Amino acid sequence: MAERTVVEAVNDALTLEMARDDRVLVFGEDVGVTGGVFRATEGLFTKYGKERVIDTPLSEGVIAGAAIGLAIAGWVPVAEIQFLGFAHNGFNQFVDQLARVRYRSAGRFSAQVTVRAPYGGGVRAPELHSDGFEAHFAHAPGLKVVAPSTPHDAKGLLLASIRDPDPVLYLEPLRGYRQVKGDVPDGDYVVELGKARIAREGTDVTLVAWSAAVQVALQAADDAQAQGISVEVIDLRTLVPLDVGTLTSSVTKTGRAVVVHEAPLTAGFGAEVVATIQEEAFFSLQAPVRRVASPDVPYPVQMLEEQYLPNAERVLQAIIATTRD
Amino acid sequence: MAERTVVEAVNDALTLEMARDDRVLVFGEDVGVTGGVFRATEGLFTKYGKERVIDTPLSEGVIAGAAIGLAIAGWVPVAEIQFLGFAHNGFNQFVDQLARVRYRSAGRFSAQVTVRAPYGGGVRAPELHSDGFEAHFAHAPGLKVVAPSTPHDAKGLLLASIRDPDPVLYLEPLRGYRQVKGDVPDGDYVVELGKARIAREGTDVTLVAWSAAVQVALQAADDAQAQGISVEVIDLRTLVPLDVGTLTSSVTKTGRAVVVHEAPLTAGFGAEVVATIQEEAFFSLQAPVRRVASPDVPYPVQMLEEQYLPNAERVLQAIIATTRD
Amino acid sequence: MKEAARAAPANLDGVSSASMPPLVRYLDQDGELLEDQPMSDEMALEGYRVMLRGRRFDERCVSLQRQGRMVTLAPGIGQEAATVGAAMALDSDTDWFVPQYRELAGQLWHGYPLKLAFLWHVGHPIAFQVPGDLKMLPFQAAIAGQLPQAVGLAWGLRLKRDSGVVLAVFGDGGTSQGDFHEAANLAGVMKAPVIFLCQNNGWAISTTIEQQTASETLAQKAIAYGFPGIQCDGNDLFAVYATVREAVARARDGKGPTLVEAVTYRLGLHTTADDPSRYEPREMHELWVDRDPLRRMQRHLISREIVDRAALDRIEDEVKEELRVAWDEAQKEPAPDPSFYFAQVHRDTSPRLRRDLERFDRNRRG
Amino acid sequence: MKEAARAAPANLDGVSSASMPPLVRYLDQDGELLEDQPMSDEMALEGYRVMLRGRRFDERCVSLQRQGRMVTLAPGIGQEAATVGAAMALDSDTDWFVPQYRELAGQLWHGYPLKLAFLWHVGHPIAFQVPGDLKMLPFQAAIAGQLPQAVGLAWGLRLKRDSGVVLAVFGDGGTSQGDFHEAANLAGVMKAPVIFLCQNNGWAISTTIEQQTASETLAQKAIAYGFPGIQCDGNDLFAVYATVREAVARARDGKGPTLVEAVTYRLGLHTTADDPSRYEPREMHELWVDRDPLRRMQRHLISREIVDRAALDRIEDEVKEELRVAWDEAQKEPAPDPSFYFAQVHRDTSPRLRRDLERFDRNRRG
Ligand SMILES: Cc1ncc(C[n+]2csc(CCOP(=O)(O)OP(=O)(O)O)c2C)c(N)n1
Ligand SMILES: Cc1ncc(C[n+]2csc(CCOP(=O)(O)OP(=O)(O)O)c2C)c(N)n1
Ligand SMILES: [Mg+2]
Ligand SMILES: [Mg+2]
Repeated sequence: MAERTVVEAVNDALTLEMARDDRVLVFGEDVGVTGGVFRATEGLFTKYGKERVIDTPLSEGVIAGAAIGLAIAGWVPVAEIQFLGFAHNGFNQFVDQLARVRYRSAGRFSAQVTVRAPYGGGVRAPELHSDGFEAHFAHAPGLKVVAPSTPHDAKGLLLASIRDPDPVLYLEPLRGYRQVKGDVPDGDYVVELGKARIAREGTDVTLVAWSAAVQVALQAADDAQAQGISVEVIDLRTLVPLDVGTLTSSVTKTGRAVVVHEAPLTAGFGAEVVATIQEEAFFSLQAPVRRVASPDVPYPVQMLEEQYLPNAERVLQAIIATTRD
Repeated sequence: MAERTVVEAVNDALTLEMARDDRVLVFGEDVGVTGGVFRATEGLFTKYGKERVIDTPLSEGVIAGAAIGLAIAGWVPVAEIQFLGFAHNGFNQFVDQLARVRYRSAGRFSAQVTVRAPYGGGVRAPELHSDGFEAHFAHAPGLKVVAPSTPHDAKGLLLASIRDPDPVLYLEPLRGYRQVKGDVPDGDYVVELGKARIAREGTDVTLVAWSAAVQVALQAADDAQAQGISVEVIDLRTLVPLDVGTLTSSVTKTGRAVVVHEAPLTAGFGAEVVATIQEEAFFSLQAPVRRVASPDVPYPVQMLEEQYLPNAERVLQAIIATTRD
Repeated sequence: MKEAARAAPANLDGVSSASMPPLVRYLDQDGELLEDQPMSDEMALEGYRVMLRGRRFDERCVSLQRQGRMVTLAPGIGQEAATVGAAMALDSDTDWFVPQYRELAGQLWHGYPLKLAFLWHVGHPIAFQVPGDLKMLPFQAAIAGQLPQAVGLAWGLRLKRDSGVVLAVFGDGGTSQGDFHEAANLAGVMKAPVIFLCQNNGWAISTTIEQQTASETLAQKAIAYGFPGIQCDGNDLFAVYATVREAVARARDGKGPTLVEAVTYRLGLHTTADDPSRYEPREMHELWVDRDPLRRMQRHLISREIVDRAALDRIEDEVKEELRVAWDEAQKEPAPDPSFYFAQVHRDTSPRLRRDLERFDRNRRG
Repeated sequence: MKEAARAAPANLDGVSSASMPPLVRYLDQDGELLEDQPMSDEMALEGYRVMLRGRRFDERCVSLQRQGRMVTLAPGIGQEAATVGAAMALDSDTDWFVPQYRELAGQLWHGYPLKLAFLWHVGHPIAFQVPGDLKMLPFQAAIAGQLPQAVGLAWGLRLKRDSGVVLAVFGDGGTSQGDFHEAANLAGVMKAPVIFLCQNNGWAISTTIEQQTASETLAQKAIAYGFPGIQCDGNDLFAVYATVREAVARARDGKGPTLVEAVTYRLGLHTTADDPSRYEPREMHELWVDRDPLRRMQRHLISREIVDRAALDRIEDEVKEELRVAWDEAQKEPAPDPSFYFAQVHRDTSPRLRRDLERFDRNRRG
């Protein structure tokens, strides 16, 4: 057990799994000698060599597409997309091909592929580098979408993702990469896909978040506590498949819910969470489920970034409002 | 006034607008001499010539991307994507570029661009040709998304889309292309973007649909009527911006709602509709808003197609269930 | 960087150009052999038989489609030499065939069964389940979508020190897609053992090759990726075979990819939903009818006395019978159950899908 | 289709190849002129001044960034000749400059103001609002994302019988993207008046050109699109200028696009978030320090007696002063209001956005 950052936990999982399973290949833009622009793949090139740790040409589509072929050849690809926003450049390979290998081949082939991508804002990156469009990938049957918020889960979920027989998009919280620290067991462990985590127990309001927004949610929960409101924070950890049970039992208990995410409001993944909650726990609900999200504006340049992203204050306002309904 | 199909109405609008505004260019795969694989652009090449009606190379990305440049040069591009599913191939040009021209240039440039795309299933097309991922484009700030269901609206909304100063993705219901007929005024008229239509009035349940699913909804409403349930059918017509007012007043009246769409359930646009309804009309709601959608399975090949798509029977079941809650 | 001084040329037209080998051709239009036959007579005859099988299959399916018994389909009529010739250059024990949707004849050579081919065209999902351990990916509807996968597969084989190579087939229209470019570029860098077989059939639906690209040949596009490109007469079984054979040898040798442009022509419809009379010049069609690869092979087989007319007729009958049997069998295949597909989204069905599947089952029961 | 018979070559290695013009170069590394100077002395001096302005700007910004006063930025140090030389070949009244993010020096020549350049690097949105009627698109962070737009713009100008041409700048890494391919292919078909200026600076972050593509030169990629490709010494202002001038003439003449590969080197960091010492061989860096385009120009200006050392020093001082003034002004620019951006999603703000904007305003007020 050691204290680690999220990016260290990712590196830990990759190092471990490459040693354990020599079918694992790591590739993407700048993952080799330089160890990735965020150092997530640091040390792998030296340890596992140029056949297993490969710098690719600058093309997100072929990174995702080639992963399919590599998997069919018997490898276990763990590809990196440098920033999630650029996965749009190969979106067809993700949604129409990678997600459907098993389905399109009616079961003959499958794609044990993990695509890792850091995402989200708050790190003063240039335009398009901060985009958080997880919802685009959540609406792609066949693709699992995982989005841890803590170092512990980052490692355990990455190991689970790599070992999952089907394709997983594994999202890393850019804002939490070095900021969020926590205890990470040294050895091998997995965190099961499709299981949410109660990040904080509470009784009055359920607050749902994932990835970097979990920290914002926890902060808001603290602030609410100070005002006498007990908030239960659910860290979804996996968006697809969604842990409907955990959501339902929490909302059944609290009767109120708020969902927070960084992506723009309209058709964001928060809508799915809201729709699901009201489907499953309608008669427990005392108030509408509120969404705290970014406005329907593209991610702005740096000087406007702070005002754009949901912050603890906005979440707190939503929590208070929901208790007053 | 003449009775027309949806595809004829589209053709009518294009013919009219190319005559009215000589900045309008029509381009895409096979839109020229052959008049489009569905004949939506039939006759335009002969009338307006090879400079204004252009067959492009087989590339969805450059169709969307070049449209931006053409607009900046002063033209009014009306591009065709042969089947919406293939817009994934140039998804970055849609979401990251086309949608953001005004925003990225902080107001210096804008993109008066319309991209037309037939979409949806039920016509026994090969894989990927029937995909209905409107939600991917609805989650792209800057892009408007229009999805008419009737010939009348198809013409009026297309004219409004072409004249809108900002980019519009205009979705054409493949299933309704030739099946749905209706009166279409001969001359010029627009149907305002962002306004839903009450396709049928009712008092017990609000049924929300768009594009080809509107026909399914109307059928189900008929069937419900036979069982004594009065259903109000809302044809959204425009997904983005969403007509929140019409949704809210209908649900305030009925207290119950069902949303139906062809796309897979998870993170489909139905989730946004549900989230919005419960945000705006929670205290009027007597029952959870139900979604009738395709399962989280890629669009299947032809022999499984019928069982996949939501049909009137499934919608009726949902209507009945919602009245029993 | 070349170190010599050099002023900018006063006129850039044509300053750079492709130096390309001439079009490979063994048979002239009349089936006269111009070079040594690159395969045995038996093999030539067997190739002919599979070409014929593909042709008659497509004809049969177009007619069944017209009767409403099949879904929209894309016949490969006129392109049989291109796809069969290429498939013949593979070793089906080690090598992979990665199709688009218009190379069924070649796939038949590689081992794809006729019965499944029929089931494909009635929209049965089992057709996508490449059977047994046949080294083939499923049909692909997204133009060029299969190419990144083919390159990944080839790269993966090379990494495993597997001797297999990959044949990836696509059309002239496919060269305009980013997927083609990105795949070819990666293949060059990785020296992936892949043969890109571009069937230049003159059309992408109604779009001509001149509207598709300003490149004089499609083969020369390989220059952008640092590997060889070569054109062959796609209506000449021997030319395609001999060219692809060299490309296969090169790939197996660790020297990387080759782009082979098979110059052919779509003698049939784009698909059964298409009406070429709207855009195809009559003369062009007729010109290519004269170049029919099947007729060319027949003339060759006869003139070389590999077979006589009676034998050709016998082969016709045999193929007809095979098709009859396969179609009969295909019709006996039970309709797919929806659960077939629900079960194949993930290995472990998600709770939401299980719920949907139960609803389906309930609906079905009553 | 060439009609001659021809057997498949026994060995495909190198059967097809690019025939490319030699690298264009006017100045040797010591600033010795090898060809006639392709521009007046005044223009040469002015070009030098703008190169210097770009260099000193970047140096200043890297240092401000280190002090935490700027956001992550990508300096163009070492590449000033490539971008300024290309910009000099344009007529800024009619021609468009379409940047990626590493060609500020060229943009300064074209008319982009220094003050906005500073504001760009503090993350102010106004920097993306290309001022007045300056013919320039905004900076682009998505690699090659601007190229389809540049081609559409060029196509649009041609259709309007406008005499303007478009210079689209991108990097070696950009050639691997589908967007580059699809844009170049369309440009070829449409004979769009566009010059693709590829700054081959040896690196895409840490990725070498050999890892990027197996193509021997990037210029030869033009062969895939049916238009000329040519390499020039990107550290030689005259070579870039003369080459792009020909490409501009060709485009203006209705003959279509040209791909110009400017062979240069990134002497600085990829961005201020990058640490080249992790991957860049020391010797390689030193080799290119010797080829510094700025020093080469200084030597030329002195040796040709266009200016003396004192004049060069004076220019240094002038540039320093310009930068000081511009930075002062930039700092005076008010911070942007969030409404600035809300208002620019659509011309007519949607109800949902109006609601969000009101919330923002409320939050701000109290
Ligand atoms: C990415 C994509 N865009 C558009 C289509 C629609 N479409 C189907 S076939 C076709 C033409 C393909 O032409 P080509 O690549 O030459 O192959 P061919 O049909 O001639 O064999 C088009 C545009 C598609 N299937 N995929
Ligand atoms: C589509 C896309 N993918 C990935 C990135 C991340 N990224 C930023 S710069 C860069 C390297 C670009 O190299 P090159 O095109 O040679 O331009 P240079 O930076 O050398 O000027 C990468 C991979 C991006 N900005 N866009
Ligand atoms: Mg073709
Ligand atoms: Mg570079």
